[in-house]
Amino acid sequence: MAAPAAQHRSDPAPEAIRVEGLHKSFGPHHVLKGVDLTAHEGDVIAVIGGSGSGKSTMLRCINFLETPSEGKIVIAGEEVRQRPEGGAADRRQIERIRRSLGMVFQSFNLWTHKTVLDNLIEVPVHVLGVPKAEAVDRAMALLARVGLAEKAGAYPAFLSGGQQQRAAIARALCMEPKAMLFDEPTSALDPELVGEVLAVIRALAAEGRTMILVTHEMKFAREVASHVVFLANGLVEEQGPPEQLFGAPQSPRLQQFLRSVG
Amino acid sequence: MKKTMTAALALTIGLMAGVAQAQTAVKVGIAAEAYPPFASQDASGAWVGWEVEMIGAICAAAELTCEIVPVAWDGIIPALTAGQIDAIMASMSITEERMKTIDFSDKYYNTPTVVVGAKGMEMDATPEGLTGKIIGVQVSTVHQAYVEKYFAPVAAEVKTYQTQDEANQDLVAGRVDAIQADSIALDAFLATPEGQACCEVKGTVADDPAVLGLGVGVGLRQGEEDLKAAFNKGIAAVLADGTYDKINAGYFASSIYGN
Amino acid sequence: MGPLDLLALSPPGWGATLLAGLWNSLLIAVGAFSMGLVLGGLGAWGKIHGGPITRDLLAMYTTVVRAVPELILILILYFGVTDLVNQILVAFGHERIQISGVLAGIAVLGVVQGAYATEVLRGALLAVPPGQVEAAKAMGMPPLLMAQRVIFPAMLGLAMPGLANLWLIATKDTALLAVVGFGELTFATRQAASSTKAFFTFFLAAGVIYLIITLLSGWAFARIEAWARRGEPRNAGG
Amino acid sequence: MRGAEMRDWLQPHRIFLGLLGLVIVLWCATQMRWDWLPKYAPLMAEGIWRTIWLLVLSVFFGMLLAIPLGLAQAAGPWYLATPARVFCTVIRGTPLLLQIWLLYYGLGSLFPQYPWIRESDLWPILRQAWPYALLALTLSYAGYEGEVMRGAFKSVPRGQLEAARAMGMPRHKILSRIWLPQAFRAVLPTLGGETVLQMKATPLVATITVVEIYAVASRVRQDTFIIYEPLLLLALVYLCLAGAIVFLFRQIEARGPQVRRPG
Repeated sequence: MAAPAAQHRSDPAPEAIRVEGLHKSFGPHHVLKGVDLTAHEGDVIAVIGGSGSGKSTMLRCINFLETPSEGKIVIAGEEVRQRPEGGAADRRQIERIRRSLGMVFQSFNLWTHKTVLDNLIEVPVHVLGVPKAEAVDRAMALLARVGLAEKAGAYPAFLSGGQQQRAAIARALCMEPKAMLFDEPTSALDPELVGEVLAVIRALAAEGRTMILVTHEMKFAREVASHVVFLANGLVEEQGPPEQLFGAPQSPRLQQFLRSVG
Repeated sequence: MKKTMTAALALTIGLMAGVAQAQTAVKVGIAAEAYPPFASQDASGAWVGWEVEMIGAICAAAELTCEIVPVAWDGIIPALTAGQIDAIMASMSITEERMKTIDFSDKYYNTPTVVVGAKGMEMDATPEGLTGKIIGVQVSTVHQAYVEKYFAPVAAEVKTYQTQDEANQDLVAGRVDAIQADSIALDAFLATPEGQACCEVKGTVADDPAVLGLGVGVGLRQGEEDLKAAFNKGIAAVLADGTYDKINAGYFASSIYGN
Repeated sequence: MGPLDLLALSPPGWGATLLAGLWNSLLIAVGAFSMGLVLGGLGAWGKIHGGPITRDLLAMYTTVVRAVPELILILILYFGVTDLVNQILVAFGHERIQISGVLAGIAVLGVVQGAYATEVLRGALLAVPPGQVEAAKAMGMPPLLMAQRVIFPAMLGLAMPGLANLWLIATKDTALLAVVGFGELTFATRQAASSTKAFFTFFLAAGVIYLIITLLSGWAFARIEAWARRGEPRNAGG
Repeated sequence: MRGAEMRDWLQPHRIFLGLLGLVIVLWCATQMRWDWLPKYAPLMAEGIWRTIWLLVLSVFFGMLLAIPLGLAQAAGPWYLATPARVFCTVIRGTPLLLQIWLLYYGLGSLFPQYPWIRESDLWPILRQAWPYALLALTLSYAGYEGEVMRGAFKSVPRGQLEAARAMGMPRHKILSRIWLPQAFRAVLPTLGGETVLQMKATPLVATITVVEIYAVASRVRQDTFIIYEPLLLLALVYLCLAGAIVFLFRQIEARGPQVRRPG
């Protein structure tokens, strides 16, 4: 039924993230029913699908914000150890792995009691032990990159949604992550603010960062993704290069989905 | 003249005790209320009065280091049995009822019981005289027991107070018609301007040792015979060497030891 | 003597006695409030993350303590707990210990405060937006650091009004210790009033002192809340 | 459904805790001293009755006062709002025990100085303690609830009042038909808890010779020197009263028009 999960690139870039046979249930609700997904370094993977297809859950399972019910997560060749009853077995391991994955949330999740700059340097200074001056320098450079240098001292609530999301992206970058996970980064934004956030993500894609992007923005996915995954009913229904998926969708479900969002 | 004797004895006893032998200081509970002339606080917060001085003298004679601990009258026996204090010297009469729960030393004073009422109101200290009157009395005292036994059946109402001072106050305020208490305590009250203005002694009640007790003693936990012996020794000593009379003279015209 | 003479700091004025009572009141209020915060923190944590038995026991604790008058709890704990401690000590062959009035007051009111603080802190903990915690988790923050750097500051603003209320209850509940004869402000006031018969002077003076404490702490708590909520546009002014 | 709920509630540890509780109750009943109970039972019933009517009356009168206090603060001119605010602050800022003593010993000791009061028909009432207790409790409840009502009046959406005004409703009609009922509904859930707090304040009046249930228990304690039993029984009585208050307010709440909840 699904298109063959063929190796979509021939060059041997190392694996960044591999998901194998991922299942996730919430009570009686079986959301993910065995998802496989591999991201190599430099890949930009767009995950699309209808609401309730499990795409956000899949993303959140990668860094164990959700506990997989079954399945294997391998980050940069290192498998996350799990307890038999589910959940990460080694707190330190999962913390280390999370630090290598920059997560950007739909609702930004900036810490409201800290200024933008403090949001950026919080983890580098207090967890990674980076000297404060160095962390501030790096944070200011990142803020300048996302166009928020003059907002460094502001509290998040005084920023627009688009500005908050750009600050959140800068916060994730501050960790110098190996890969970025975007969980519908523009869904909570007013339409006129979507563009500024997409511009930042586009720039990150252009510099060759590994990222997995869960999104509703089909045009954007087609433009930046190197690989597109379509999830339906907790399974990978179809995947491939964007031209193929958007240009010549195979499965009826994908065809219907593209019609409904198109 | 009172200075030499009182002089914040209450405070210094505690302090000296701390220096001398901190571990074995006997905590002597007094009622945390104004009960002049036996015990009351002066403006500096120190406890003064006949009984406070007597505590000092008896403890000294008994070679005990004592520390005064004010406790609410209402909870003074529980405080003793619960071990928060080691002895009660708060004008507590020795009664059979109390002997069921605690032990007593020999008595160290004994005074008659009187009824005080509003001036210009007809009454005396008999059930007939108090018929239809509102009587105030301090809670869990021998006087409450006496009033309950003899006057309650005929009185309009018996009101009980946590402290004697409150009962006195309500007599002044006209909320009760008469109060019954220890004659000395009531004399002190009648000597105040308010007391003088409003009230007078209406008579001494008929004695009933079973209720009114056998005088005032030191209340102690049952079974602590050593402490009891020490207090008895102290009481005997102050009576013998004239200390008792000296302190007594500072407050009263004649000895209140009774017979 | 006029009212001012009665309130003078040196005898025959009772001012110093009142101030000593005030000091005791504040000592107990601060102690009880702190103890309440610790108990409340543990209680809130237990109610949210504890097992079924912990949660049921905590529910019993908060229900009973919040339904029974403080005065009765004070009497039960004041007599009962001292007695119990001593019985245990004696049973194990130790000497009786004396529990000072201040300590007993702090312990008693602390237990009462703990029950209320449990509910206040539980509410605040539940009201912390989950996204704030998730962001910290996603960045690999260890739990303790996360509690200290993210959860606690986020709770602070939410818990402040409730905590301010609790602090006021703590200061006023110290007055109940007057009933067991403990020399705090209300007790000192009553002693002064009954010794001098100047009831109005002293009760009003004590009322003014309590009111000043209330107003000062109201102001202080408003400042703290404004600071804790500095990131929220609406509450920046406090 | 009911069976399932029952099973949910009756988990093994609950059964264990229940049994443990039963053992403790049995131990208390058999090992502690309850021989005083028959003798004091009539007094205790009287005390409970007195506690209840003090509570009911002070809540009733306190609420009557709280409504104008809240209204004055929420919408009154400054010369009404300020005194109302000061009153609430003073009541909430000082211990109730102190207020009770101020009224009883302070105010009460002033009256007899005036012979005309002593000779008036009011004197037999004024010389008793319960009027002062009731007054103090009423003022206290009014102070706390005035603050609560202020919030409640403010919480009623402005638009609803404007709609009423636009339809030409007179002011007192707006208050009695629109504003007050809405404000009341808003405070009803809080009011149960506040009334439990008020109940917890009632034993303080025992310190001015009002013989309610706490005073009866104290008397037992003082007469018999039994410490814990009367206190435990007292705690039980207050627990039951608190439960009754919570239940009663739930009933009242359930009777009023309901906000439709999904499901």
